[in-house]
Amino acid sequence: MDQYLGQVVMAIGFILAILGLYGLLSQKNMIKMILGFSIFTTGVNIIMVAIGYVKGGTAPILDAEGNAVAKFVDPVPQALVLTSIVIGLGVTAMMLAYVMKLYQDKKSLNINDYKDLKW
Amino acid sequence: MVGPIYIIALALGLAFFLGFFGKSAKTLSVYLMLAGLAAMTCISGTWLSAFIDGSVSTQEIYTAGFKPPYSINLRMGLEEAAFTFIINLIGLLGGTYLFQTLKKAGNAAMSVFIILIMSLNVIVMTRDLFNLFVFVEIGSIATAGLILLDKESKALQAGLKYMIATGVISGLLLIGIIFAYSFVGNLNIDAIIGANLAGTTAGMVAAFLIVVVLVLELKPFPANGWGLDVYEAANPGVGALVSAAIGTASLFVLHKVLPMAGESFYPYIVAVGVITFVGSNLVGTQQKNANRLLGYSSIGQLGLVVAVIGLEPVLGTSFKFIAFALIINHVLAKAGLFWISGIIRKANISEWSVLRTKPALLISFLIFIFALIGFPPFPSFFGKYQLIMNLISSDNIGTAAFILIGSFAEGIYMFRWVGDALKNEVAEDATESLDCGKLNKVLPVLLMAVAVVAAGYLSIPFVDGAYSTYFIPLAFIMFIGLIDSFLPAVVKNVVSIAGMAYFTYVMYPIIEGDLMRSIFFGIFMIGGILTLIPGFAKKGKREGFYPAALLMYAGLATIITADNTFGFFFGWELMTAGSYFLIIRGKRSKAHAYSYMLFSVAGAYLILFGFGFAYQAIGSSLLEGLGEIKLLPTLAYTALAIGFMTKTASLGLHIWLPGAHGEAESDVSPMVSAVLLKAGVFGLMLLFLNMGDNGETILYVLGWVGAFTALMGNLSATFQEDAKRMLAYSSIGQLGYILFAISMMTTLGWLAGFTYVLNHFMFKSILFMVVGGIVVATGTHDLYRMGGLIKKMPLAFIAVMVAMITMAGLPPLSGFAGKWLFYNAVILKGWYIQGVIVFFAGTIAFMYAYKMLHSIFFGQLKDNHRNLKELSPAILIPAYILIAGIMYFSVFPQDVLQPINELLVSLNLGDTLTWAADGNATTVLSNWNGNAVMIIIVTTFALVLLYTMLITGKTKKLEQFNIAYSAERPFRPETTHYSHNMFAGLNKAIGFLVAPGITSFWNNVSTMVMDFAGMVRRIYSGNGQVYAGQIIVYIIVFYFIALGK
Amino acid sequence: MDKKFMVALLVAAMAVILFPLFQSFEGGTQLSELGQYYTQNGVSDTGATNLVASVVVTYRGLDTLGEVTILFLAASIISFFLSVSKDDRIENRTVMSVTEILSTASQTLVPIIVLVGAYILVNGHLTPGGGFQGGAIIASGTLLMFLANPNHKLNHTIIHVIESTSGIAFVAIGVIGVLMMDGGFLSNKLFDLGTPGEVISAGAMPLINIFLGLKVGTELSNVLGIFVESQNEK
Amino acid sequence: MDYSITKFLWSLLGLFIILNWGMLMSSTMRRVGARLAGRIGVPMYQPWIDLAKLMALKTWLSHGVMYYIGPVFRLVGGVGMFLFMPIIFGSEIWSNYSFSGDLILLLYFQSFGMLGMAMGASDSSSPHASIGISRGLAQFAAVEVPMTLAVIAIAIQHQTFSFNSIMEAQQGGVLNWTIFTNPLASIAGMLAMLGAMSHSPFNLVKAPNEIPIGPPTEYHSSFLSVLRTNSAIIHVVEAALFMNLFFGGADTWLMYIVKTFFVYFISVFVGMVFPRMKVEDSVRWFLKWPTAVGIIAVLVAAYWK
Amino acid sequence: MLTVLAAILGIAAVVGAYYAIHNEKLTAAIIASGIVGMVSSILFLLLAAPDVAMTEASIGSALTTAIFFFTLNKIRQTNG
Repeated sequence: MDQYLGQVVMAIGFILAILGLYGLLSQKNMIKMILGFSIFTTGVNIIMVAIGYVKGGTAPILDAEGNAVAKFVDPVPQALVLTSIVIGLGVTAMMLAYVMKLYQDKKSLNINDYKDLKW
Repeated sequence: MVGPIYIIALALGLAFFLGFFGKSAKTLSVYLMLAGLAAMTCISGTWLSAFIDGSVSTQEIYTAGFKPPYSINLRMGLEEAAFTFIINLIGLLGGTYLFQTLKKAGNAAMSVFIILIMSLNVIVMTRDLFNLFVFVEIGSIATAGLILLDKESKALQAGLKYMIATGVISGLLLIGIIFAYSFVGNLNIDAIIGANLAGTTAGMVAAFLIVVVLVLELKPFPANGWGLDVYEAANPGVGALVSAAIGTASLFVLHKVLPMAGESFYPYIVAVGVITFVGSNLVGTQQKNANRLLGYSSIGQLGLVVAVIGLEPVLGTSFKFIAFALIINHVLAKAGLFWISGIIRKANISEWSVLRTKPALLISFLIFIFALIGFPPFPSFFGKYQLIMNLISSDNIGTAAFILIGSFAEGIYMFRWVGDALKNEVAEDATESLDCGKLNKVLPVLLMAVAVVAAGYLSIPFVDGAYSTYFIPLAFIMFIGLIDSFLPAVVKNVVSIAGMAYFTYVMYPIIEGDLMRSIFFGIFMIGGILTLIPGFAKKGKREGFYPAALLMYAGLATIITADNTFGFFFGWELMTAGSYFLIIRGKRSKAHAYSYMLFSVAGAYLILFGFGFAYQAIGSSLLEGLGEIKLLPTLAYTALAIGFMTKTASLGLHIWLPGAHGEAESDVSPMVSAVLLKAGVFGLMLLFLNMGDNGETILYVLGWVGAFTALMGNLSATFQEDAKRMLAYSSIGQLGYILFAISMMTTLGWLAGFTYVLNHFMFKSILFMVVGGIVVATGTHDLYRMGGLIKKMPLAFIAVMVAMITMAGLPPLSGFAGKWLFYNAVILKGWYIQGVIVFFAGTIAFMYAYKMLHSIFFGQLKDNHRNLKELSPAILIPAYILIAGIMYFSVFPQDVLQPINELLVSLNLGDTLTWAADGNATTVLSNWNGNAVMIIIVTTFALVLLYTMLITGKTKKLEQFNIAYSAERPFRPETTHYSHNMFAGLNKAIGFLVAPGITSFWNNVSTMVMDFAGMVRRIYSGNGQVYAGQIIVYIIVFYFIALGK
Repeated sequence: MDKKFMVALLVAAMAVILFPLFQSFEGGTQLSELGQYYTQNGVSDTGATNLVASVVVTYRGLDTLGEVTILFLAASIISFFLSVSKDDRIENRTVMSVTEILSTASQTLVPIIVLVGAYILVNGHLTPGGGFQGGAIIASGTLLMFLANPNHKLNHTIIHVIESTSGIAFVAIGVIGVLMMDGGFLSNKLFDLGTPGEVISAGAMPLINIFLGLKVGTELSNVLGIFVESQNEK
Repeated sequence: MDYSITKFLWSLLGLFIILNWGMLMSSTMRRVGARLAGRIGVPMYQPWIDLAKLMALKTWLSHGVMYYIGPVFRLVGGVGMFLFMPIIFGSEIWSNYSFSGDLILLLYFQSFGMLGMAMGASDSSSPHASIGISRGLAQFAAVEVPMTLAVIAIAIQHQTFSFNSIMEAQQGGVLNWTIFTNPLASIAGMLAMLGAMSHSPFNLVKAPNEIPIGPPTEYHSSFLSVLRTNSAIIHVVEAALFMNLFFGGADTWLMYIVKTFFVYFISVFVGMVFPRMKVEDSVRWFLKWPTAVGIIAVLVAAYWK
Repeated sequence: MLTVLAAILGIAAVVGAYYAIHNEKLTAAIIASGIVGMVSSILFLLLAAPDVAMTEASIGSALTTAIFFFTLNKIRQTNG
């Protein structure tokens, strides 16, 4: 019955990623851009976990006696996602810090006002 | 040896340890950091030396105690050792350079710095895809952090743009990696490469995503606005790191991961690389901000290496050398330039003339610029030569052409920069902002300069045809360079002449048998020594003159003695560099030297392009290859011909010559004009000999070009008012003669060509030397301001008269030999109309020759020239030596021409000239006995002189104004010296021919290129969001082109 | 309006590119070769029942080390960058009054959260969780504390000390691993693996987890602290 | 290659004859010019008297070394042209020193005299001299073009530059003179001859009634005598050159006298009829018609035969 | 059954994301992105990935939203 779980979640992941990308590229407000970016990262994380999902698999934790019970989900993508979530946090925190300092400088959140470096 | 894993442990341990220190003990923590970096450099250094002397093989380093696919492994091979060593070295030197900034920024910045360097090491060594992603992420966050070292608003904006761009890229990389994992089953790079990921369409998309992200990390054109802002806003020390260390690491990563996308993907990477190289260099030509210009240049250089990586299957065995030579050259030169920019802190490149106050910095600046463009003796010269050779021999002619166009575009802004540095005036307050007092800032720069030259020397064994003997003259020049700023010019002159003489003595045996080469060798070397002698007349130190002059002559000698295309090209580039530094010394010669350099570099690249075909023909770089070119011979020969013709200033390629020779210093002009132009002639002769029958049309066209050049050169000389420009135009005319003669490819034609080469060398050096001396003495270039100098400088008059008679080709002197051979050659060859044009040019030559003689020596002596004395012996002695040469050639033409005739017959150009014992030369058409003509004329002259003296008796000299001047007495000499616009009649009649059509043509071309570059530059609108959009567009376009869905 | 349309077009094109990837995925029927290996002998190799934790901490230990460095980087960059110098910092800014419920609840909740975090930390190798999750929960504890009492001054020196010691310890474990057996960087065979399921088992994994948790916890709270302190700049 | 005294003496004798014949022709020309203008003109022996007077006058005035040597150069130019061209076709004694060179040597030797005059005049530092020189050189350059074209056309036709073979090709009857065998080249040549002789339409350079007479303004007495001797010789030698090229050369002295007289008078008659031209007009004229004819001549000679 | 639940949660996440991007008021947008984070952590749970769910919940939604609010507050304060 959870025949299509993996594919549905994957689809959601892709949609979120696309939406995040759209938000990043279309919004003028810098905070909105970073929001888009964090949604994009969340989408990517969903895709990564969905890849590892095995139909009817359970969490890769063995029970107390340490013997395998049923089909397991693939642990590797989960390990990778852990790292990518924390990276996402690090990058978002850095971007927000930039935005705070930039705001102090020019009192505007609009990305088009920060065009000192061109050509 | 210490395991490479300790690099990671050491760096991280140190970074976390620095966390302890908080706000206190900043100096200690910086020293600690530098110690850590030094340790890392030693580790990779020991591994590198172990690999070089072969005492160890490639090592796999496992982590977590398990075999690779199940855990992450690092690899330490020769390449990894070399790359980590470069990165750590740059890190160490970068750290010392940023000592003060890091100290002020606190130990947080220090740990960020050392983590950045560590992450680059791991990027190079790791064999696991996800691990690569993590450390690439560390690298980008650390860079974003280091950008903020200066904390002003521009850095913030650059940082945000950088974060947004890298964020988007790493998100896509993650998708690529996870899908690659799901198709292949594990994350090890070697396993994924083995598993033919690109088989299925989805697999191809995953591989595409991974590779395109790694390409985007290298900031490809046009999606690299964000990269450029980093270079502009960041502290130059950080810029050096980004361009040298991070660039190198990402290049290695691309090389490591590229096989994943399969063999069919390589051409697209080549396309990306070439577009970036040409695009960013072209746009760079508009750039005025120094750091941003360095950004453009480093992105261009990285693009070139990306193209080389894409060409791996084509380049075969020499791929490793080419890639490494280009990278090492980029790293050393670019880091050096960034550091210099950090030291002098001038945003606009036109203010870089402050470098002249610091000779050491100036020299390293010049070394870096010439290394970047690919001049000998730097590694990029070897790399670019080998690259073009391999490219053309594997039929990638288009790519080779684009790469050369890109390097030419780079030359455009680099030479403007050098011109600004050498010639702009230095503002008084400019030197305060310099902080080159601190050793830790200047030392890395000097180290880089030495390293670049050493790397050049080390790359000799890798290129077919490169011998270490080419470096001997350079060592001597460096020695002269060292003593340059201490000794007076006289001592240096003696040392250089002695050096030249010894060098001639050493090099002569190499070309003993070959008459053609020994003639040119004689011209270059003896000419060199003679043109150096006038240097004794100059006082003061003349810094920079002697190294440049010797560099030029070394280049000329190497051209002659080289037996392969590499040696020839090596010499050619040395000569160009040497002559550039000589020409730019003139007071108003900045623009002229710039146009000279652009033409020479374009010509040099055309020659290199042509040599590629020779290499393709016989698989090695021997000069004989020129003969056997089978692939597109006309294209190859035309490229070579145009390349050489930039040096002989034929019509269309001549606009640099008048300014370059006219404005050069008084003793530089003879060197550059009489001696240097012969290099182009030697090249053309070499080419024509090897062209064989498929050169027919080219020779015919060159015949016409030669004829028109002769006409235009002489005509424009006639209407010149500036003495040295007139001589320069006359050189164009004379070389038009030579080109016309040798393109006839008959014995008589070549004999005429040789006669002209010898004559031109002799009379042009006399003229330039003497007229140069006069120009210095009278202080003006304008002919009509001189006059009546025969009374003050009789010896100079005689020298100029003899030279003028030879130039005009009047019978007793050797000039007539050339004319006579011309007549016969033209009639025998059948080029009648061109022949007539050349003869008309001959009579015009007589006219401007006379105009010069008349305006300078005859007419009224001006008041301010009354106190002039005879020219200094330093000018007259070489002039009279040359006059002796002319006299010998005129009286005994047979001694000179007969051996050449035999040589030409042996080169099977036809046997149409016979020499009788008594010196009578007869062809099927006519005869001429130079010896007899001289005797008859001399005796007649003596008799008639005797007769005139008999009937006139003793005479006394009249004063200046005692002339019958339409019955009134002239008061001021200026009003009666009629020399301005002397041939007004002729000018009215055919002056229209000489309208500067060609100069305006070249101006239009350059403005068109500049406008195009300006228009393309608009894409960098400065908006971070647009940059991210550009990245997405780049991926989409690349996808649809590469995978053609 | 055309800018939004252009961006939509771009994003649609990206979707077209990524679609084959999505199409190729049929919901995963069986484990990949790597996953197979880990599930079969994950326990025997590392002695930990939580396979994800074993992959994170031992098999791909270098990733985690990289991960920690990223957090350390982010924290130190933000601290160096947002730090407010002494003179222009207002001691305690006027703040909207904190509701009664929040302040009393936080007094009881914060210790419990930290306790839960500690628990997850300690048996990270048995039950789901581990270094990251424990640290994150501790950090959310500090977050709650900041919300409850915004003018609370974080003692940065302690934070730095804990952070650095745990970092150095982490690296030290790695180096000891290499000294013990070559290729053993961050391997957990330093101590005997013990019986799976026990708290003291799986070699050095619990130790690594603890250091990891401490480091992540302190770093995240440090980041939060900086964000809070930067509020009271003039 | 014999430098024997006999050859030298014969050449000297030839020179003496040419000199007298030159002066005779110039006096006849002046009488014809006078007759046209309704005057009787000077007595036939007038040139001899002038020459004797000038030679006798001693002068101590000189503007400098080159001023002194200028006329020497000029005379050497005239004499040299005489020496390098055979007078009588076929005779060994009257072939002067023509063994040492041929038509090319002669073409270029013309400018030797020109250079000498120019240098001498310049050194006299009088502005009129300079104006004269620049006019002279410009015109000479323009004349040179059709002359070279004619010479090349003949060289192609006869495949030689040496005088003897050109003359030899024209022997045997009037019809194979170059005038008839190669009419276009001859026309170009004769038009160039008008310029070379610098008679009336193109005599702006040394025109008698311009402000002081061009280059030789500052010359006087003995220097002028040297120049006068030269101008006498040069006229005959130029005429002889065109005779050899186009009118079949002379195999006896009588033929030589008649033909040179005839060639000389062509330019005189043309001179009498046409007014004097400005330098830029003459340059334009020379580079228009004669050059066009010359080019056609060369093309015809090269590709048609 | 799980798939249906996942689908509902998915739609909620997508709507939340769309709302987060297109909403004018920043606070609402940030809260929406917090919700997206929360929903994604539940999805992870459905995919039998407890560790990831925990991390996502604590870091992905809680801390990220906190930082966003701190920045927003700072901006409002400097502006005010």
